Amino acid sequence: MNESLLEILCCPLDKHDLELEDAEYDDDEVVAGDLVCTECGERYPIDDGIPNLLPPDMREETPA
Amino acid sequence: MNESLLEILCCPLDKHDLELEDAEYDDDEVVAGDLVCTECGERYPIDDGIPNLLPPDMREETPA
Amino acid sequence: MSVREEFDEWATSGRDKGMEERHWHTAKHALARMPVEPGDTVLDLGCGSGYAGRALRDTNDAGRVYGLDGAPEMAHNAADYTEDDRVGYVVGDFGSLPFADDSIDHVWSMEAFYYASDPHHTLEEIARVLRSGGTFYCAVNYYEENVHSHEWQEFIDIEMTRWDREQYREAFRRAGLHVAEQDNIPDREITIPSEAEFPTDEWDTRDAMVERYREYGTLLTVGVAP
Amino acid sequence: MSVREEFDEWATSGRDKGMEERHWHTAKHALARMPVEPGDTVLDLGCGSGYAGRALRDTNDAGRVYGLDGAPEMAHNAADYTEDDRVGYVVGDFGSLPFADDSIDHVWSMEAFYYASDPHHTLEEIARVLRSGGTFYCAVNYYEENVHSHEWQEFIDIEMTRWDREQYREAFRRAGLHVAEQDNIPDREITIPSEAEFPTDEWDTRDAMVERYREYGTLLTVGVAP
Ligand SMILES: Nc1ncnc2c1ncn2[C@@H]1O[C@H](CSCC[C@H](N)C(=O)O)[C@@H](O)[C@H]1O
Ligand SMILES: Nc1ncnc2c1ncn2[C@@H]1O[C@H](CSCC[C@H](N)C(=O)O)[C@@H](O)[C@H]1O
Repeated sequence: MNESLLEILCCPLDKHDLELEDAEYDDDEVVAGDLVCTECGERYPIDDGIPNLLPPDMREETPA
Repeated sequence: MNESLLEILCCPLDKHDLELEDAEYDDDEVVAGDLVCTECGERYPIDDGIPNLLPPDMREETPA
Repeated sequence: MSVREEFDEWATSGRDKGMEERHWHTAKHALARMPVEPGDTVLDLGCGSGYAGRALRDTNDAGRVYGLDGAPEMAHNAADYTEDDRVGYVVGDFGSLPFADDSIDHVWSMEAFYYASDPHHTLEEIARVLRSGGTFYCAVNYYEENVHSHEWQEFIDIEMTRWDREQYREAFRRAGLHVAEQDNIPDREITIPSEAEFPTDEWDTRDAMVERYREYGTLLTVGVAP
Repeated sequence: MSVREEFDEWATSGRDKGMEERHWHTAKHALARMPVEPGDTVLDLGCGSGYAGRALRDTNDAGRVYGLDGAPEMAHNAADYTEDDRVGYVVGDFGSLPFADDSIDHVWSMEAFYYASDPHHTLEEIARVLRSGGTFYCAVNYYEENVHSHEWQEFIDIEMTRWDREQYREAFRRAGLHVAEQDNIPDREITIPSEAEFPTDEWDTRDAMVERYREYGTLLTVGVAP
């Protein structure tokens, strides 16, 4: 993902801002890391460059 | 014209309400009369059942 | 020449009906998109024969339909074509609409808007009379991209506004209308003669006629009052 | 079954591309109507292969285009189909959009909206993320009037919402969106075999297939944020 996406992304649960943590880059692209809600602290993983912003209870179905 | 039209018509110049004067009816239809602005007093004629709400300076071209 | 002089003559010579027939090819598709609900009040600007308003009465059960036209003969003809007492006609000018603020649910105009002497002001007037959420369906065949329409100005003494697609969108927004869609509606019904019959009186080439009708067709811009 | 389980399987078996090809027949006409200006941010809900957003980048010079999909494999496929760094994909659910209030200029969704588990809430979410004057273009082939689509529910374990035209308009308004237009966009491109070839595996009669595609086509409802 491109970091500009952070300008409009928010936590799907409480709609607060997200912060990028543990980012790994390939050129300008963020290919791995976590998006962390500044309010509730929920962590959303970036898999293969694509942020997974499913609400946590829907994400759990995901085989790790 | 049907009198219900008066609910939404207004003076084209100052947008104030119009009042129906000297009305002649054919059943429920107003076939002649004048629509008079409650603010500026301008009179708009109803010709053959159709109100002429052109601004007066455009109406003047009309042969009487 | 005034709108009245020009178009009264069209009305008395029967051109109102000729336009209705040709414009219907594309107008009906635009009318079918309008979100007119039963009971709504619809205004048709430059109504000509008044066919558009009558169609919305029939298909969408519009509550009241009013046609405004600057040419008294147009309005009188239109009134003669219907007995429906929920349809009414008014002689008036695009420059100063005789309707109260927020009194209209939807405004329709086909092949007429560009005759407004101050189109920006007319858009403001439309935005004024529309209630919040009401739409303005503005359909024109005369516009910049339709190069085949440019010469029409030569045949008429009223100055016509020739905007392109973008200018329509910008002007709508400047008047405070949101732009909801813009589309070219092709005329798939007009008969286009076979290649052998070209040039005709009106068309040098068949390709030009195909482009005019099947590709450019009618430009529709839809605005929504905030 | 979850959206993820159902549609990840579609993505890995290539159905994302199959849908793109078929949906394009009508989607392109709806996309062409969208008033997307250069620089605008567009969101594609249930993007599948992501073709719609990429088209708006190419034709309207949209500034940023984001596709959201509940199936990670769909989003990953979509990302693989483009190198454009102004196009991005997100895994997310229609029930809780991960976008800030007023952050999106226009929302597009083709053949996806009716999978929302609470469609009214999804409309509220769309109204929330749209800036004032932004549009929601909602295109569906599965809807009440299209009787030929009703059986689709049998083939999928996710509950599908089957509204009619009026229910779409009402639901949009309930969520605070103005309804700007509603239209059936015919699919004029799909090949309909000659009479002699019916019944086919999918169609009992040619008339039914003609009605499904040429008449009902895709139902488009356009909402505008006030
Ligand atoms: N400034 C103005 N104010 C009011 N009506 C006007 C006008 N300029 C032109 N018109 C009217 O607009 C109409 C244009 S012809 C189109 C008629 C009809 N809508 C149709 O589709 O066939 C004429 O009837 C003309 O009298
Ligand atoms: N609740 C939900 N949240 C997010 N995406 C969903 C969803 N329900 C279904 N989808 C996605 O919606 C898509 C429907 S298929 C349509 C794909 C694409 N718009 C096209 O026109 O071809 C699938 O990719 C599916 O994964």
